[in-house]
Amino acid sequence: MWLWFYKLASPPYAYAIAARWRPWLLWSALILMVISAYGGLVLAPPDYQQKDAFRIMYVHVPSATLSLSVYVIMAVAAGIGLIWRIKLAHAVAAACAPIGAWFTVLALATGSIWGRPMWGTWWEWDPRLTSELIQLFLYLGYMALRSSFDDTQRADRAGAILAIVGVVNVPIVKYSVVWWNSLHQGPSISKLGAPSIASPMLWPLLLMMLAFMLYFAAVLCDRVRAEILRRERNASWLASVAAGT
Amino acid sequence: MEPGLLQIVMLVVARELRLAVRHWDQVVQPLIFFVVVTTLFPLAISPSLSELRNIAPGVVWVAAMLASLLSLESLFRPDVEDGTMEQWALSGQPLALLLLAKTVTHWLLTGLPLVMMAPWMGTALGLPVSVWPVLAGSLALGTATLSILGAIGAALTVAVRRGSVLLALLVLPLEMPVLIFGARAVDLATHGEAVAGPLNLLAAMLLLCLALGPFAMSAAMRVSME
Amino acid sequence: MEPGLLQIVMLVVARELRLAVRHWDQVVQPLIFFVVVTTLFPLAISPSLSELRNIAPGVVWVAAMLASLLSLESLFRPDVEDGTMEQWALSGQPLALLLLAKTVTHWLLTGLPLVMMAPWMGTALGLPVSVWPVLAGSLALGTATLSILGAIGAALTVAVRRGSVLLALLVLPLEMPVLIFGARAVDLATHGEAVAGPLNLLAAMLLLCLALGPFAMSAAMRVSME
Amino acid sequence: MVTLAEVSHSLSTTAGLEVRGLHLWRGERHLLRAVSFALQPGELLQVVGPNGAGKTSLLRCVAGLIEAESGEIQWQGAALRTNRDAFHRQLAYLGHINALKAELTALENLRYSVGMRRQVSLEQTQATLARLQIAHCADLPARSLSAGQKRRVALARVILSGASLWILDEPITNLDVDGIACVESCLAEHLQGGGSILTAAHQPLLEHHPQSRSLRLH
Amino acid sequence: MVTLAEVSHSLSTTAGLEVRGLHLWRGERHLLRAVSFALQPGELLQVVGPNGAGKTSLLRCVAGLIEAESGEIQWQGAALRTNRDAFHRQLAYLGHINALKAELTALENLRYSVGMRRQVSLEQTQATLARLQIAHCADLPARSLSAGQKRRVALARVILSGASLWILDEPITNLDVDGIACVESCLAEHLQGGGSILTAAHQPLLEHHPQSRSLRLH
Ligand code: HEM
Ligand SMILES: Nc1ncnc2c1ncn2[C@@H]1O[C@H](COP(=O)(O)OP(=O)(O)OP(=O)(O)O)[C@@H](O)[C@H]1O
Ligand SMILES: Nc1ncnc2c1ncn2[C@@H]1O[C@H](COP(=O)(O)OP(=O)(O)OP(=O)(O)O)[C@@H](O)[C@H]1O
Ligand SMILES: [Mg+2]
Ligand SMILES: [Mg+2]
Repeated sequence: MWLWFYKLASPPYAYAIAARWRPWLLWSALILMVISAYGGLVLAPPDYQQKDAFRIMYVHVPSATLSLSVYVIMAVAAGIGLIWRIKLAHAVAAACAPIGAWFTVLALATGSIWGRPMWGTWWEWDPRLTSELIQLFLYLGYMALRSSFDDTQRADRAGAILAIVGVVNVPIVKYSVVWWNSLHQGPSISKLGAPSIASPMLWPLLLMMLAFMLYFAAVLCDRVRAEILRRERNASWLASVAAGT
Repeated sequence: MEPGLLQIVMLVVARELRLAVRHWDQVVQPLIFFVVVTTLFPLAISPSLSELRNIAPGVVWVAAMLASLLSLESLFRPDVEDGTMEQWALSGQPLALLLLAKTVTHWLLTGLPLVMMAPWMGTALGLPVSVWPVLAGSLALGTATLSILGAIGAALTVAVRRGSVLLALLVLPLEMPVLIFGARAVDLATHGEAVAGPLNLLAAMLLLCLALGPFAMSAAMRVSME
Repeated sequence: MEPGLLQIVMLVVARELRLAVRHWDQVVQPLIFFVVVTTLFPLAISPSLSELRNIAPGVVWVAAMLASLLSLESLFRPDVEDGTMEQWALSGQPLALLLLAKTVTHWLLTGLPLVMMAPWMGTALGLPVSVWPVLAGSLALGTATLSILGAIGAALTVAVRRGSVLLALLVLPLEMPVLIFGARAVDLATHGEAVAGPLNLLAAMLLLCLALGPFAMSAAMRVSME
Repeated sequence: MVTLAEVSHSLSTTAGLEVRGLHLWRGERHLLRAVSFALQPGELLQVVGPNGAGKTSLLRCVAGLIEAESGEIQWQGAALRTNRDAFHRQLAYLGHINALKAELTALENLRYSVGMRRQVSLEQTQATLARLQIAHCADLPARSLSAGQKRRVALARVILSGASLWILDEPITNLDVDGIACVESCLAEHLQGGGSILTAAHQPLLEHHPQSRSLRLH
Repeated sequence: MVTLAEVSHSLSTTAGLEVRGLHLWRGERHLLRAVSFALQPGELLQVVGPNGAGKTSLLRCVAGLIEAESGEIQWQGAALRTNRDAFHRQLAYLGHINALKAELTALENLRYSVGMRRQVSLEQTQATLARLQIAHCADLPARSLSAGQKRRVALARVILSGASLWILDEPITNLDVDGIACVESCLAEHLQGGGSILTAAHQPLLEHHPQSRSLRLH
């Protein structure tokens, strides 16, 4: 078990693995996306209240969910890197940040587009929305901190500390709708067992969620590869990889 | 012959006090900044007390937060630049403890006066006298939490030139919950409602920061010094 | 062979740009700080847009002012600490011109983006789209004035360790007129009234600062360096 | 004149430092390549080499301020990683910068920095300052000291610390001829008391001392 | 190898500096008491004295960075006070700190600091760096240079400045033996080209040069 772990954590191996998985992840993500888009945009009946406006949900909910879970992945990776001194984990954390920030931007943008017909404003200082905005600031802060060190190792460790401290915001975003009375939709699909959403609307959403995750994994593979390349640019194994291809 | 932990802490505190006496002006600066910022708002917004009263809790809290942030920027920087921090890291004493002692002394010197000043500023902005205890209490808990969060940020950014804006960027998002609950408590008190909820939350956040903050600080500091 | 004044100015500008490229993150930081501070207010005060709209001009202006102040704190400090400023003072070139060139570049890099960002933040706080030109225009004049005033303060306080709070203290009172007229202009525009008065005043203050500021800066800098 | 034996307290007798196969990269440069040495109590090891050879980096590595890519550092038989605090309690480090607070006087600077390690009386401190010929600077703020005087105060901190291992990076920078002689006598006394010293300098220190060796970096 | 004559441009021929009856107090101390000297083109004057004697203070005074209580400083026959800018345009000052921007590379540092005084080509700059044996550091950020390498970059600035009067405060701090020899040859060349040099150092510089004198402070 530990052996496998260390093997995975070695840059050459991870580099190869990421290269091998990437196309599979990417293609399955695209296929799922097409299916669920068809399901969501064509098959699902218009909502009795929201008409067709609800269909933006198929972008909004997955990107909002990922904006949070990517942060958790980033913090966990950073923690592993900090404690066990595994460079690959730091590379993963560094690769997560821009993707997570992008999902957050997407969630904010789709949310406010949705909010316009639903609540009559683009933006409202509601706890959920505000804490999601803070989430974006945390991503930006992480990236700004990293880029202000010119030494990758120090950037890794300083960033890791920030990522771990910042993880407290995730539960705040997640449960803000429960803790405060909020304009925003309460949890509707995550209620275990009894989702309060009609199944023709639900299955494309779940599929889309899966597609987004696969897409995230594919982009992560790409970015991790780029990170490894940048970090190991004068390692000998890379020269042999370059010579081989 | 080797000094105990308590003695070490006393030494750090004594050193901070000595430096503060030598530069008393720097100790009163956050306080004056706080006063100036709270007076900016009536100028920028509207001078009528009834309008001001509504925004007063928020203004006092934002001003306190910014004052704390500004003063924390240079909490560790001088020590790092002149090499003192390197000596601390090599002293064989727990760095987390040394940094915590420094932060707490800093709060006593700058945060506490601010807490005592706040009721007066609140009154000037139209808050009733009855909210004094809540205003001071929430600020006491809040600014202490802000100090620890700010110290973590300061330790992270101390190696970065022109770090003050980066510090604000890193720390402000983390501090928002403190701000929200602090202002909420004062607001509730203004309307005569129960304030135990937000105050308890503030206290819980302070305890959490006290327990985990020092380790984050010392880890960050070791990275910054490399 | 000796370089002309224009060449000297270009050299200073080129140097600043090079430093900015190397640390682009430090250039966007005031902008992000501005955004973060404006978002603090709705949290601390009240989330309803109708209430926010009344205080929005003041909030945007105060946030812009604080962002400018924070970024100015470290305008000269790095150069003084590493001895570059000493070399400038001994270069035989007019120090006032060098400092002005540095300040103007700094404004172009940090103030201008802030001016362009402000309308969006104003809208988020409920200001109508019709005030965009006035908001941006008043901030452009105002932040430029603030930069020069701030630079004078920065030059004065650069010799003092932990100078940021002292700087705020020195500069904020000087900056109050700018704040008052700037916020007034936006407020008038919100209610659809004529704004020429305060805008002209802002322009006049900027010209005054441009004319006299550089000499104050260089005099202050020579004192700080002794 | 005080003797150092009075000032520095009982030194542990097995103060061995051993460095094996240290590698360090800085940016693109492979700075230290398999550097190994051992330092016994009573010995002085002087790291020499041209500017940029990596002397400072080596010293900081050994002190634990930067982490080496690979290689092992042992102190009294145990890996440094596992007993860092104990090691630091026996270590006094002096870098290129002096670690003085400009606002505090020389005496105060010493009180707060030495106090972290052990208690020394005011007399001991003053005696050490006198020995380093800066007794008259005791109550001046460090800001107004000259470059050489600052360096001497920093050296006083090392002497007073009572550490058994001294790591000194160009200790005689900015010192005048008298000052150098005085520092050399302090170093010799520390060696005699069983302490060990790792230094970097461009000028040989204690050249003819029997226990003084040098390590050349390229 | 470039010769300095190529690098430093035509020097004015009446570069005389004259200091008369300089008095300076620092706090309670009467540091400089009636210091007087004259420095002709082609001459080197080395200020010597123990740590804290006031060498740095004297140099900063002459450079115009601090003001003396009384006494007169004349440059080319005119009081310094009245033609400060003209004087500064002919002066290159190197203090205890190097005035390098940590974020910029060595080359960039030189471009922006020398550019304030005159235009030098990239080749000239690189040649000077090569002459000071730090050609390989040209594109490293100053932050990652070693202490001695930083000092050399600062010296390159002085050489490239084309000034006729050099005021150098312990120029050879942190330099290795090669570095010192190299700096001495640069100084000798500057003197030969008619420049004048005022330095402070604890180690004699250009000891056997015919035009080298020294001034002792107590
Ligand atoms: C800028 C505005 C908005 C932001 C920042 C935002 C943000 C979020 C976030 C952070 C989540 C949580 C995802 C998770 O729990 O994993 C979420 C979920 C959701 N949002 Fe939004 N949202 C916005 C506007 C809207 C609007 C206008 C609607 C519809 C009226 C909406 C409907 C939903 C729904 C249905 C969910 C899924 C809830 C669940 O089942 O857990 N959102 N949004
Ligand atoms: N990021 C980096 N990229 C390339 N080289 C670097 C980097 N950081 C440091 N170096 C190199 O490492 C060396 C640092 O060496 P160090 O400071 O240990 O030298 P030193 O032997 O102490 O020299 P000195 O005698 O001048 O003090 C320098 O040659 C420097 O150029
Ligand atoms: N405010 C003050 N009060 C008392 N003495 C002062 C004050 N400021 C400076 N001094 C003294 O002035 C002297 C400064 O001298 P300076 O720095 O010129 O010395 P130096 O000859 O350059 O020495 P070094 O060789 O160490 O560089 C010191 O002796 C210092 O103690
Ligand atoms: Mg060195
Ligand atoms: Mg000196």
